[in-house]
Amino acid sequence: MLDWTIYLSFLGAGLILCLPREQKALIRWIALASGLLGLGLALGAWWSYNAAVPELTKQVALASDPIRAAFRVVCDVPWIPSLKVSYFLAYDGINLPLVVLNGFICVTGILFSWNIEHRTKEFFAFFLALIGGVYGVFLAMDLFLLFVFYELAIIPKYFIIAIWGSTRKEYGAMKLVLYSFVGSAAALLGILALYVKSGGAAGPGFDLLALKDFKFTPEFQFWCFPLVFVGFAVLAGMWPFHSWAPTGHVAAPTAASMLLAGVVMKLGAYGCLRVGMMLMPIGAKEWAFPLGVIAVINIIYGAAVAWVQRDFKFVIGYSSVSHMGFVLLGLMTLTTIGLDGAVLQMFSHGIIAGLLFAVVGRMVYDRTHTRVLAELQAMRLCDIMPFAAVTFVLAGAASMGVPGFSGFVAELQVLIGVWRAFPWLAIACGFGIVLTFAYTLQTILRAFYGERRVADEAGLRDMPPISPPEKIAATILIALTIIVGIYPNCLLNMIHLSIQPLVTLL
Amino acid sequence: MEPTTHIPWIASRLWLIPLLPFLAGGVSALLPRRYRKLSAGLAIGAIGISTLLSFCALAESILRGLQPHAGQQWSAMQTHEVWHWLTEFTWFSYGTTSLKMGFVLDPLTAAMVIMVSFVSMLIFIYSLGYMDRDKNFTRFFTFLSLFAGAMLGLVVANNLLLFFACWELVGLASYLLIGFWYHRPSAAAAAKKAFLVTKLGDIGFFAGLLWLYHATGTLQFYTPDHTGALEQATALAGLPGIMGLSLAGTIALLIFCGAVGKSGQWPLHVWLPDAMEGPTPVSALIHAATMVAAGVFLVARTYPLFQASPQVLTLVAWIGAFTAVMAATIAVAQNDIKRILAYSTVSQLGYMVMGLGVGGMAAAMFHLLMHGFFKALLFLGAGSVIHGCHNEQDVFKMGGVKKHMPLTFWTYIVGTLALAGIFPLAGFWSKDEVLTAAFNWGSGWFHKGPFVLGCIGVFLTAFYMWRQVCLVFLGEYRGDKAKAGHKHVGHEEAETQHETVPGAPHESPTVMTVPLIVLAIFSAFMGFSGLPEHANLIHHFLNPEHAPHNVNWFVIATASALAFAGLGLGHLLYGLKPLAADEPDPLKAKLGKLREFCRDKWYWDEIYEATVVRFANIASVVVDFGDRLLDGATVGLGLLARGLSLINDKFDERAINRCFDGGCGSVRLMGRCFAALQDGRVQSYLRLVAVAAALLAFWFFLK
Amino acid sequence: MTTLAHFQILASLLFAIGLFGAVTRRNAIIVLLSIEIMFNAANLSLVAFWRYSPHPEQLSGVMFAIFGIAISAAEAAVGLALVIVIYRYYKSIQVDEMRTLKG
Amino acid sequence: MEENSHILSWLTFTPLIGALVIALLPKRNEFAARGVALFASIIALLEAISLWSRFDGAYPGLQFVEQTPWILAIHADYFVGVDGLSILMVLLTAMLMPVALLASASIAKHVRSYYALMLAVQTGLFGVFTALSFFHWFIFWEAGLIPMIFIIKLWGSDGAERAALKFFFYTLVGSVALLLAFQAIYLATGTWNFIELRDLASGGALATKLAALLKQMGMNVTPEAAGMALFVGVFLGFAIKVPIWPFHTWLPDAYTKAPTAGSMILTGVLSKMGVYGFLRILLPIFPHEFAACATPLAWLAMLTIVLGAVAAMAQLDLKRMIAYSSVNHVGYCILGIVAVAHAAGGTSANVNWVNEKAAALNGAILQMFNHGITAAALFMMIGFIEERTGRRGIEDFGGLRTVAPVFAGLFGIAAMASIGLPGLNNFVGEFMIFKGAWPVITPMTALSLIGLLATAVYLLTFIQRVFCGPLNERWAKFPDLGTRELLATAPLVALMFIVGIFPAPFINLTNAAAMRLVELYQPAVKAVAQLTGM
Amino acid sequence: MDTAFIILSLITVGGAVWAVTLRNLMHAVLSLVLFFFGIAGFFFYLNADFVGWVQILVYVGAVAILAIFAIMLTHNLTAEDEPEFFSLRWLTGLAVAGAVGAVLWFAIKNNTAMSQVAPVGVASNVADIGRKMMTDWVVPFEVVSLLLTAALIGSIVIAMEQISHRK
Repeated sequence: MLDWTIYLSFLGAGLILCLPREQKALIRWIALASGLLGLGLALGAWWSYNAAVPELTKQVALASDPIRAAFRVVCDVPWIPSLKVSYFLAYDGINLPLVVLNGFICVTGILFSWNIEHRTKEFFAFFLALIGGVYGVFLAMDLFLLFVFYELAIIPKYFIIAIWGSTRKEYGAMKLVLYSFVGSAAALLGILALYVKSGGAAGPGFDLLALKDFKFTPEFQFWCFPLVFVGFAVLAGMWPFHSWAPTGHVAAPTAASMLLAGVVMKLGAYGCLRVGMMLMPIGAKEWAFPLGVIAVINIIYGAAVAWVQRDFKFVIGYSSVSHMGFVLLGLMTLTTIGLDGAVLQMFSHGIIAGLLFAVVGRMVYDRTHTRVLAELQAMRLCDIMPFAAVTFVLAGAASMGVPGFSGFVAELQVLIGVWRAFPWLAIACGFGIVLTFAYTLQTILRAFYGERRVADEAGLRDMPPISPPEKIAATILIALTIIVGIYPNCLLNMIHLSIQPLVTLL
Repeated sequence: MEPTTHIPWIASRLWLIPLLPFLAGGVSALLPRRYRKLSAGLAIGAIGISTLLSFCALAESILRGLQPHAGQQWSAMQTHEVWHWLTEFTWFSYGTTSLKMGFVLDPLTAAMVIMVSFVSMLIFIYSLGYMDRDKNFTRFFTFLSLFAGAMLGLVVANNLLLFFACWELVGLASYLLIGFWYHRPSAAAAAKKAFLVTKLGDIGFFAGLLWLYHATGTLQFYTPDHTGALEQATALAGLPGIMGLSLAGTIALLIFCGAVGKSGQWPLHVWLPDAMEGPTPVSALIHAATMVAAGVFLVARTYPLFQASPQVLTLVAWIGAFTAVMAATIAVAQNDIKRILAYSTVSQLGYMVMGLGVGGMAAAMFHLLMHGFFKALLFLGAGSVIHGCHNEQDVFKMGGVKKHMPLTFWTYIVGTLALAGIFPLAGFWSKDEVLTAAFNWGSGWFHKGPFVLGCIGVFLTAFYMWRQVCLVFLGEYRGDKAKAGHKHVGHEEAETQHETVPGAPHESPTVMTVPLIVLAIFSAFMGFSGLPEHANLIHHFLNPEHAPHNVNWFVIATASALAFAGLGLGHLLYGLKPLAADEPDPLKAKLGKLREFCRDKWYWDEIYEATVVRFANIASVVVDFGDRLLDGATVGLGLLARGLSLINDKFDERAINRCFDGGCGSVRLMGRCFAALQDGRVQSYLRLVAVAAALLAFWFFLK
Repeated sequence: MTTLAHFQILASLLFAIGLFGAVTRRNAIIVLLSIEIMFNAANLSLVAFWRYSPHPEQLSGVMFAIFGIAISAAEAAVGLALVIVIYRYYKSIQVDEMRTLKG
Repeated sequence: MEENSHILSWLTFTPLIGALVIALLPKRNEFAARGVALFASIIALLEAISLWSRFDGAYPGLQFVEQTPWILAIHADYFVGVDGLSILMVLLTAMLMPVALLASASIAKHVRSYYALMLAVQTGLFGVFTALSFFHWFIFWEAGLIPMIFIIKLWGSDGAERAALKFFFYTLVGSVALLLAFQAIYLATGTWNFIELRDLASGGALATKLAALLKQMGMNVTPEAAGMALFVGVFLGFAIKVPIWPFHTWLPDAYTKAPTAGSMILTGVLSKMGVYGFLRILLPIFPHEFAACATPLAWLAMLTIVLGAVAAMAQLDLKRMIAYSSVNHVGYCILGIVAVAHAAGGTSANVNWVNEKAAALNGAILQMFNHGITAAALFMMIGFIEERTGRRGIEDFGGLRTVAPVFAGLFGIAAMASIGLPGLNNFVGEFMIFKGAWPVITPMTALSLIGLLATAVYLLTFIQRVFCGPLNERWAKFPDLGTRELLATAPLVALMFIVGIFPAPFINLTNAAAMRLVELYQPAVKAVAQLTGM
Repeated sequence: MDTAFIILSLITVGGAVWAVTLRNLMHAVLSLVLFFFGIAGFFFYLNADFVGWVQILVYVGAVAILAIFAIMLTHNLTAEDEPEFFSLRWLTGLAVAGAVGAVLWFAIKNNTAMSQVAPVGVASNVADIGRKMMTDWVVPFEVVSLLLTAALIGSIVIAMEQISHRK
């Protein structure tokens, strides 16, 4: 059933394209409906999988191929038999949370885009197409298929940013696309090398689960792993290939920023884990330390740069870079707890970044038409839009890794993993955390709690109030981060189940 | 409350004595200001009952002393036995042990408690008149009751901690009462000074207490099984302490610090004269009769510790002797009637401390008790004079008061003579005891020193007291009869007085004179309780282990002669030819700079101002500045991090983005190069295609 | 004896001449005609191949040639129509002046 | 004692429920917000009293324990309970909050947010004082912090943002150090549970596990050094929160700029979180490290006491003065705690040493409680002054006793309690601390006595300048305490007397647990004593 | 190599060369007609009679006429600014054509199959072509017919549109 998330998104996009462009309300509702249906499917899968976790744990423990045992196959039909490409969709505890995340970001993104009036039809069509592509990447268990969806997701991104974006939108969009393509080119090279080395069509083909059993030679893994890993990690915002992220996020319209930071960056990290680490564990081990150091640089560097930004959205953009550093670092610890944390951090950061961008882009920018912190400071927005202020404070707290929110559990696990793997880096991460608090708090205070120094009081008062769709969406996301923060079991159990056998490979 | 077996009911209910004034104080603290009579009634009633109970305690004690003991001859005077009636209770438990507290009734307690409660009661009554018009009358009795409770608690305590607690509370009461006229900045400052200076001594006391507690495991002075802190003094004498002293000596020294502070001994005497800013009954009660003597009582109470350390006793003796003379010299040159008495108090306390130091514990206590009566009498007399002279305190603005206030005059004369040590008044006997003890202390100039100083003090005492009597009571009234009020009393002060009508001095009301008379009687006759040799009841009562001194005629003669000499000199200078108004002090001409030195109190205040106070101020400023530096350093760290962040940002902008843009730029440049081929002419394309195809084919064929 | 090579070399020569014309001349009509020369050269080559092929009964070369002629006819028709239009537009049929394709 | 009751959970979340209710109230209804907040805090107080009445002081272990698995992947439990170390803190928190809310009447803007945040802070505090698993505990540790920042920032006086940020970052650096250290501990032991960690540590298993981990990781670090590093990390976290000199410079600003109730809670309870951390975490989990570091720590405690008090003497801002006084007073707690761990007397067979240390520990706990009451009362009364006059400078007043005698009297009592006057609460705690610390760390304790004197100096100066002297005519209309203010002050003052005169019930609550901790320390203390030859 | 081949070769090459070099457009087209005939001759020579007729019909009958019409419609009988001989343009053109010719010559020369003699009896009759056209080649046939129709209509539309525009 879960494959319908993909089809529904594309169907929705197609349906919207068929509608007359004047029917904006209908278009929105159709988009929302398809998003909700997708989310419903994802949640259903989550529910049944989560319920089955104890049972699966037993099976995994007994299975000869524990990684495969944790999987549930959605569909598996041959596609290009001559190349041994199949249409193979499956999910386990690693990608299921990400599918759920995508569902939530889709629904809330649509809600936050409710006010889009410029070429509404195209916007939602592109948006749904992008969502469909992302669903596809997360679900695909065939390398070829995965790559197809991966590329498929890039195109709508470009148009969404270039058409509906703001500051330097063409530049941002082009930068994003170029980085994505360069990254995916590197990854593609690696993937093809994997395919060829494993014997091409005669070997396991593109089937990820079969490929993982193929023992690639250490020499091969040594050069191929960084190719694949860095190729995917470019999309995860790995330093020094991160610079597309802030620019792209800033240029993108709200929903696209949410999607970019919330889900698209996770695509990269997911690829790193699923393709890079699962297929080339020896390479991962060889490269763990240098890449771990880069991840720490990500954390500290992103946080430090975020601290001195003058543009509200840039702060959030760089914060994403910093937080993705935790994901990469968690991956590079090669420990169960670190990987658990990394996957949870993917989910958590997806939610939080979505929320932050929603506040910045939708609630604040659409009303004040400025993102310069100094100007916002002079408005003292907490009096004008308390809901936005509270939302941002909560989102900020979650982003800082305040205990009780999802970020804390994830970062805690990552850091424990880091202690295990590279104790000295853990201390460096400490600085990163302090910097994270620094910029987040500073931003909260500046953006919402400054001193009123604006002459045009009336102009401030005339801002439209926060609309119901925004409130609903923000509430959903806040609730999610708190629920996951307080009861992370709901995701951690399944993540743990799937990560455990994976770590035994490493 | 677990009374030990077979003790009189009063001994097991000793806690009632301090509790009643405490309760009175507590209740009147909650009363609104208008309940003046109720408050005063409560206070006086409570202290009255306490006094009665104190009498019972004294009586029981004396009876206990008279009782025959197994195997001993019937002789009250000869019981060489120390006895205590103890009660104890647990304050709280900790660890596997508990902190016990208790009360003790022994001769020391009995003697002290009766003096304190009786004098307190008299002064309470006196205050009814003196404070009649004060708007904070209710508060005054609250504080007085608090003081009485604390002081009595201190006396009956069988526990150093309880003693310390009450000690601090009397300090608080003293603070509150000195600063009673809080709107006067001088009063507020004096109160603070009193509290802080005594607190300084208390720090030492507290340290001694802590050390004693650790060393003995208890703070009870005496316990039924003889393991009390004092009962272990001998053992402590064998342990090492600091500065070459034994542990007992160290603890004694620390405890003595407390006594120095509270009893106004040099070098912590500076607060006591300033404390005269308080109402006169307060000066009489707290800063003359009782609280300041608590230091002496403390040493007497913990005397076993001092006895275990001769070095400390020597120090005590010398400090006492020095203080006695120093304060007397200052008193000679003072003009304020209360300040003269205050320095006299310091001086007399010096005698007591000296007495303790030279081993005459009973003598010191005897002097303490006697001093309590006659100094209270003098202060109340002075208060009466001040009252009568419309708040005038400068003796040079008085004179001839004898005519207007005869009763005050005669009682004052009794007090003066008692203080000067004129036979047969109380002061004669007690001072004689102290001097005899000092005389007998040891041989050599070092050990005779305190005695010699004491003798000088006797002369000076007699002189300054007679100077005061002459200036105040003899001659003609030098004050401005037309002017009411007092120059250094604010206008609000006026309402504390009876009348503000201008006129001559007048006699005080009965409620004030009756206490004077009672105290005068005690001052005159109480001395007979301490006749030298075998008739020395007090000595036997307080210190049965040591035999009293024999009569030392040399000491009696010297002291009496010096006392008379002092009186004579005083009369010569001030009595024969009463001073006229605005006439300067005759001493000014005779002593010159020396008088100024004495008048300015040996410049102690200035010395402390320049050293201790300045040091404290500088220290606080330095620490505050250091804090700011520290703060700055941490803020600097933050700024450093921020600076690094800015560098990172620039790196992102200049390096990473530029790399990307540069990369894109080079791609674009390349594109431009190729675009140049694309000149839009179909034929060019064709040419290109042809050449390319040719080349390709050529290459293909060559292969 | 005339061998296949003769025909092919002739066809190549004609092709080269056509190519020369196509890249050298400026007049659009001549360029078009040069292209027709190249077409014809190719047709000649095809028919020659057929003639010398081991299986002439399949008629492949002939068929190719016929189709080629048909297509080139269509091309010529369209091309010349375009030339006319271009002339109207630019008042010239100098191919050098048509540079809208410039990158 | 009772098991299987959820009273602690209810207690913890009662204020949070209140906060949620306030958040749902209509915007304009400020009165309802005040009412709900006060109601919720009083309910919490009643729950705390019920807890207290059922608490068995003689039982040294944990009571009212609730433990359920929470996050399986990291073995984190929901684990709460109280024992003698925490019961007083729970009571203090429950008691101070209604008082602080009563003292918040002058809050005029964002009323709902203010009360909601205050209640959120209270939940955080309850959580900290009842949690027994690091993960769980840390949530509340931070949860109390964030609302506090906003309370300072939004309702504080000029410059509050800077103060709030400074407070936040100081604390944060500590928290991060703490967090990192605990992650390493978890890695070595696989548990977050304080009680298990304590048992591991006292059995020496913690060191073994640490050594095993280091070996497994191939790190060339001795387990002792690693243990010490972890100790330093955890210490830093608490030292900043307490704060111990020289980590205290955030405090004067934060306390000064915070709104009255904020200062009350900050000084009354929040600073106790750090001390409580010493008791609950640092002492039990690092016995050897603590014992080995006890001497320098004792010096630090001494410096905290003395420098805090001396710095207070230099302050011209009343609130800042009391803030420094807070540094000084909390220093006593640390002195008492250090005495427990110090090796002196460790080799002596004298059982008296155990009792001395028990006295110090009991004293430290009692001092936490006492200082919470006293300092809160002082801050509250300065807040009353500020509300009436808008000023805080020591030179701005004079003679207020003339117009506000009741106020002056109550302030005097609080000040005297702070000075350590016998019969009032602080004396008992300080006496026990000094009593216990004196034999163990004599030089530091002796020097700390200077703090007692300096405290008297600045507080009496305060009284002298503000309440005594001729009345500053500007404040001739200065009103005396109103009913609401009396209602807020009276319980605190009453407690000062109650604890000061009858400390036994309070010490009985703590003694068993304190004694157990002290005994737990004996092996470590002995080992260090033998090593250093004390 | 027989005489017919040589003559035909000369006609075709000559026609082609004139066609691409003559400056007068009309002359160039007439040379081209000559060239077309030459090619047709080759077809006949190669026994592909049908193709030869088609060549004549289409090229001479249609293309050449069309070209002449085009020339006349553009009022452009002489190309004024045609490049001079031995200008850079000529030289590059020669080089390009020479290169392609050389490559082709090279390919032919190195191919052994090129030296074979023409088999006997190879001929194409219209019936065979027609049969083939309707069987094996029916799809291309249809496509081409479609293409032709489209080209026809297209060229008319292109020309018409511009005419209508001018009105």
